[in-house]
Amino acid sequence: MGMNALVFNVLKEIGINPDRFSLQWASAAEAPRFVKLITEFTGKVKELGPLGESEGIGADELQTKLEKGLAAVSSRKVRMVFGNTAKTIRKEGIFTPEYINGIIEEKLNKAIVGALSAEVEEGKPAASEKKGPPAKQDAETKGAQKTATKTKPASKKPAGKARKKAEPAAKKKAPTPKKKTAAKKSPAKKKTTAKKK
Amino acid sequence: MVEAGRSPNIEILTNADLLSLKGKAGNFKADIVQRPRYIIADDCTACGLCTTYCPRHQVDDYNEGLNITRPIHIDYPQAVPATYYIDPRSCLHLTHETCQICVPVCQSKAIDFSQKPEERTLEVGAVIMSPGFGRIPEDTLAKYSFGKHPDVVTSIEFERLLNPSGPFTGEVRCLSDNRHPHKIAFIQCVGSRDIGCDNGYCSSVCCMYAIKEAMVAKEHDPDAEITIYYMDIRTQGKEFDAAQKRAEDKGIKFVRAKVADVMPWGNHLRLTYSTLDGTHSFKPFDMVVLSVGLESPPDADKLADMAGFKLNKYNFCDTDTFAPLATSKEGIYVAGAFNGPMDIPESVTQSSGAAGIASGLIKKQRGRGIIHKSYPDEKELGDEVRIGVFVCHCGINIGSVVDVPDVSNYAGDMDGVVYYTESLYSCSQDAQEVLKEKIKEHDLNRVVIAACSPRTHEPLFQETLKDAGLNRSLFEMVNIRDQCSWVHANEPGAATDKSKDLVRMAVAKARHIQPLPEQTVPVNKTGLVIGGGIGGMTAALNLADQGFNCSLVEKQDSLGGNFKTLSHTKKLIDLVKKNKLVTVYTDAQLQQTNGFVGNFTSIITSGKGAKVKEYTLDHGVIIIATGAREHRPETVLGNTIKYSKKVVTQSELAEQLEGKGKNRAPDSIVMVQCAGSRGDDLNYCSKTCCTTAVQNALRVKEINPDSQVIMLYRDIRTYGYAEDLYQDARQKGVLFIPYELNNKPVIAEKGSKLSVSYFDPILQDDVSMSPQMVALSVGMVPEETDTLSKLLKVPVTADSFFLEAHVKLRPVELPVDGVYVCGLAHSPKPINEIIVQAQAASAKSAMPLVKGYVTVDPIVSNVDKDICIGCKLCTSLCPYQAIQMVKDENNRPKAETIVASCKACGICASHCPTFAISMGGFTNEQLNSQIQAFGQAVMEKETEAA
Amino acid sequence: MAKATKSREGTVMVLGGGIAGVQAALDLTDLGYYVYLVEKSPAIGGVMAQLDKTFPTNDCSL
Amino acid sequence: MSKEEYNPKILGFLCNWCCYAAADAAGVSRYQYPPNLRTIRVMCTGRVDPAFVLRGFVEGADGIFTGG
Repeated sequence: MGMNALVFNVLKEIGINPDRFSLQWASAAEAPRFVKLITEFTGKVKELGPLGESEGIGADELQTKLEKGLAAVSSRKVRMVFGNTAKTIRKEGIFTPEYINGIIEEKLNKAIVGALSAEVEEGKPAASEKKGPPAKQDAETKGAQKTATKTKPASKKPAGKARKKAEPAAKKKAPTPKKKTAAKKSPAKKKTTAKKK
Repeated sequence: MVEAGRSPNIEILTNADLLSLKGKAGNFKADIVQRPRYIIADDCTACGLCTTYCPRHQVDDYNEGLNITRPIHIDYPQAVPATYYIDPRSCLHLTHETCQICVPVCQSKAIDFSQKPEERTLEVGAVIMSPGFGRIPEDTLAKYSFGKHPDVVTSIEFERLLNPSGPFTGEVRCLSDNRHPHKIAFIQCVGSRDIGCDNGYCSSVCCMYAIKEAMVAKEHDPDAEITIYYMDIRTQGKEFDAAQKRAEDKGIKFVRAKVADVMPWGNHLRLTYSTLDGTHSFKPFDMVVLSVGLESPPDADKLADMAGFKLNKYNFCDTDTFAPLATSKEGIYVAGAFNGPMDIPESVTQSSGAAGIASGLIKKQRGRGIIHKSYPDEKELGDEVRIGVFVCHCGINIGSVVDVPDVSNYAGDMDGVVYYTESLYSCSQDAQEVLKEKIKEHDLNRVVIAACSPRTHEPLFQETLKDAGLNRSLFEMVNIRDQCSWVHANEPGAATDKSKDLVRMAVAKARHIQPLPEQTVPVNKTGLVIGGGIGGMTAALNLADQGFNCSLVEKQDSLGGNFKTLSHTKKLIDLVKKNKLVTVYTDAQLQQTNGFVGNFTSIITSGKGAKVKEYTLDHGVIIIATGAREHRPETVLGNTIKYSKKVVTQSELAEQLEGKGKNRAPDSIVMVQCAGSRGDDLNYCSKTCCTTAVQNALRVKEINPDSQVIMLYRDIRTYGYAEDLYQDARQKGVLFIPYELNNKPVIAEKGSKLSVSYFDPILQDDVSMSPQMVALSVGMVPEETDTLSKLLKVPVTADSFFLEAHVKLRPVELPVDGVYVCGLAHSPKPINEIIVQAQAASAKSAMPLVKGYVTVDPIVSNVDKDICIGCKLCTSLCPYQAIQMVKDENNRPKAETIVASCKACGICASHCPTFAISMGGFTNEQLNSQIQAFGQAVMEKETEAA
Repeated sequence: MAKATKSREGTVMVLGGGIAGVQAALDLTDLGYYVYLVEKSPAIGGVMAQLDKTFPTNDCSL
Repeated sequence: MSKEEYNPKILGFLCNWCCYAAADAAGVSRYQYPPNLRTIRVMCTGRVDPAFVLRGFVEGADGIFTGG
């Protein structure tokens, strides 16, 4: 709920033209509408020109700004406020764009600006690329491995116990492939895959 | 076909003829003889070596004689069963005891000339007759000089020309001198609507397939000039008119004229025809396609007297309007074109219906003959990621735009890809065998298939993975057909680049795929039918016949729906009342439904005024049969309409004619077709108004023979056997006058007198008259589907009829599992088609009930307890209440998924502040790696462009 | 001479292996019955297998 | 790079039930549209995390289309 309002806000703060992000609806029976949406959006983006160019931001500055934006929306503080705002929107039951944009702007703007400026103190732009603090990152990847393998039948048994049993197998399997494949992957790009682990 | 090929419970007996069929319902004895294939089916590897060495030439019947093949061959590589056979009529050894070159040539020693015909007796509980249809005899085609000039072809021959596995590998060429035909003519109603060859019926499908073939031909050669000569364009099915409109927009010309003859004119052909305004025209064409109709199958008589059921006057199977799938012999049912000429969606619906009735008949024996399929146990995944990439040509659908070999090689040198290849049709049975082999051979533990849409073919490939011992989630499908080659047809370069990017993104995701266990959930073996008309009652009764009880919810105070007055409806009503398994709720309205296939709970209110009571029903499936009601447009063809005694709709006229009043049949009446339909107000054809109008016209003539009945029409769509009514009406003096949209009839009311004026194309003059009555053939609109579609979260089309999952493969199922539709709620149709759809819907809905459990797609959410901080955001945001808080070992609240009700939408995952929730098959890591792979595309693009 | 007739309860014979026969056979197995699909030509698929594409969706006919 | 050479890269998140199905239907009816879109299929737009959108821009998308 309001995800697009959050993204608009972040893009505006960074100085990227929010028109570059579009959230649309087309049902399975509305093929012509879908084609119209895609054609119009492609045309608009073509008019805007390459990312950063129309916004007059140099390549490097653009990259760090974008990464700061990514870190902002991944930081627990911003996401917590975003989750609560979504909860209030759902409770209020008013889903008009004006209302959603308004409440997101009001509640989240401070948090976003804070998160964006906060990057400067930490001073580790490369590290900050990682989604949230590194500890969380590793847990999250391992978590993704473990959780994926351990989905279990709907029995009410608390998850903790089952996980113990499944964990050893998962741990043995999960991390090794990660390291091997990632190491082999050597994309030329500046964005190292370090942030993956 | 592939599924039938590999199902352990279908024994395919090819080259088999029925010798005799005896016994009664529940216990038949069928003697069949299996003519020898002269090849041992299991040993044949379909390598094709024998065909290359065989010296004898033979006409290729599969390609309608347009091609030469050898006696030992296979019809087409994707045939099921995928084994070769020897045609005894032309094989040198079988006819002259010589040759046998193929025997030593065959590496797997599969050729065995000692095979003899085998007779077998099958003891079966029920029989379904689906022998299909026969071909129009060639002498009726002679008047279009078929056989005198090679470029006069039948539609099935033209179909072979279009097919990539056809004689010219998909290129349309004239058979006279191999040139590309520029001007092509289609002649409709060849061998149908033709008393000459006693095929008085209309074959219902030729208009649609002519339009399709014209469109495909236009795709092959965009500047081809194609003209279709027709008497009436009969595109009355759902979305068929839209297809016809698309053809017109693409430049295909439609000329209303009956072609007199086709004369060879050197290499060309000259068509002579006259249009309604009497002008004679001669037009040269490079190729003429005869849209041949459908005849009854050649062995219809033999089958009929062997099995003891009756045929109708056109030698098709004789059935009753209210029991359209039952032959005159109990226990023997009919499905498909043997019942009458029909299209594929109708045949598929009929076969599901016939299966349902047969299952009802012998439900005591259900499950006894079944072999349960067992899969090899899932092999333990090695540590190393070994991905196999299979890029599909899909005939020419992908291969003609995307450079498939290039994409395949490109995939080859990606990290983790240990095997890559292309295939002509990756969904065919032989390609599935190749897939299984390669998985074993290269020890693949992830498979990426670049072909068509996962929405239609993902289950097929996942089944093959399970057969090869791989968990079915270790699979990723790339759509390079519907969303690439088909939509970027004239930008092959860009389409190939796009395919490469999409494959790279899929491989990136594949590297992170994990096996996911499949969960099963028990099913509540009852049904809920919404709508108590003919459709609803038939569906409820059929479900009961198959042994399941169901509740029937009817909005009005009594059952019957639109056709209350019919005797059949009255019969159905007391059958429903007497049936113990069906509980009826009248004045009932569905308030709320939640749950999923196998486990729905619905709340309905029933009863009137003070006695309104609320019931909560638990059930496994839902059948929607809410029907439709008559559409009464305010304006018809631009004339404002005031309904009165003199200006009525066809149903009001029918009621009046059924009455007893002496002068109930008017002395003069004008009927206006497509009143408020086909773009006038509704933009679809309601399929039944023409037949009802002609029946009414005949009824008027019957009561008042010298009355003047004039019908103003755009296309008379009395398809199938209803054509006889149209024929009869014309003989009885009913005048049928076509009108065009650019010269519409004017209907006005001056004082008490009606006045109708129209342009008569034959007189080439305006005619105005003042009839005693005007009957408007109005369409029908669905009974408020919007509320129900919101309640059950099922989609509706632009015309607000329910949108079925797939018009051919799943015509009565809705995209939401466990919800089915039948009758007028799906689209306008006559009574017999409503009953067939109701029977099909109850058959399909019985399947989950028979199986007893439902497998839950393993793409549900799962929570990592370590990272979850118990903020409860997800539980408040989940639209399906499918996630709850539980205490972990040290009593801290943690989120946990309720697997059964989770719909895998992912809202919890995207709103979780700490990324603790991930979706099976769409984990954060998989999606991030896809986005990263997308990023690489940008880099390469810029360097090229810079 | 003839293979032993497998007398088996809960079976249905479908005569004709075109689109209607194949669909009926598939539905019958889902409803719990064993099916003998009797086809007079060497392969199932009937006329539909000869078609290039089928209306109204124009996707492939295999 | 002048304007015409510039070929924007658009990342698309399409919901399997609505927009992805509409894209399939567009293919069946052979509508043509520009080939710049690269699609990621998700079960619902609800799955699209703001982080995915920002990461898309970080990875160099010129435009991101999310279709529910």
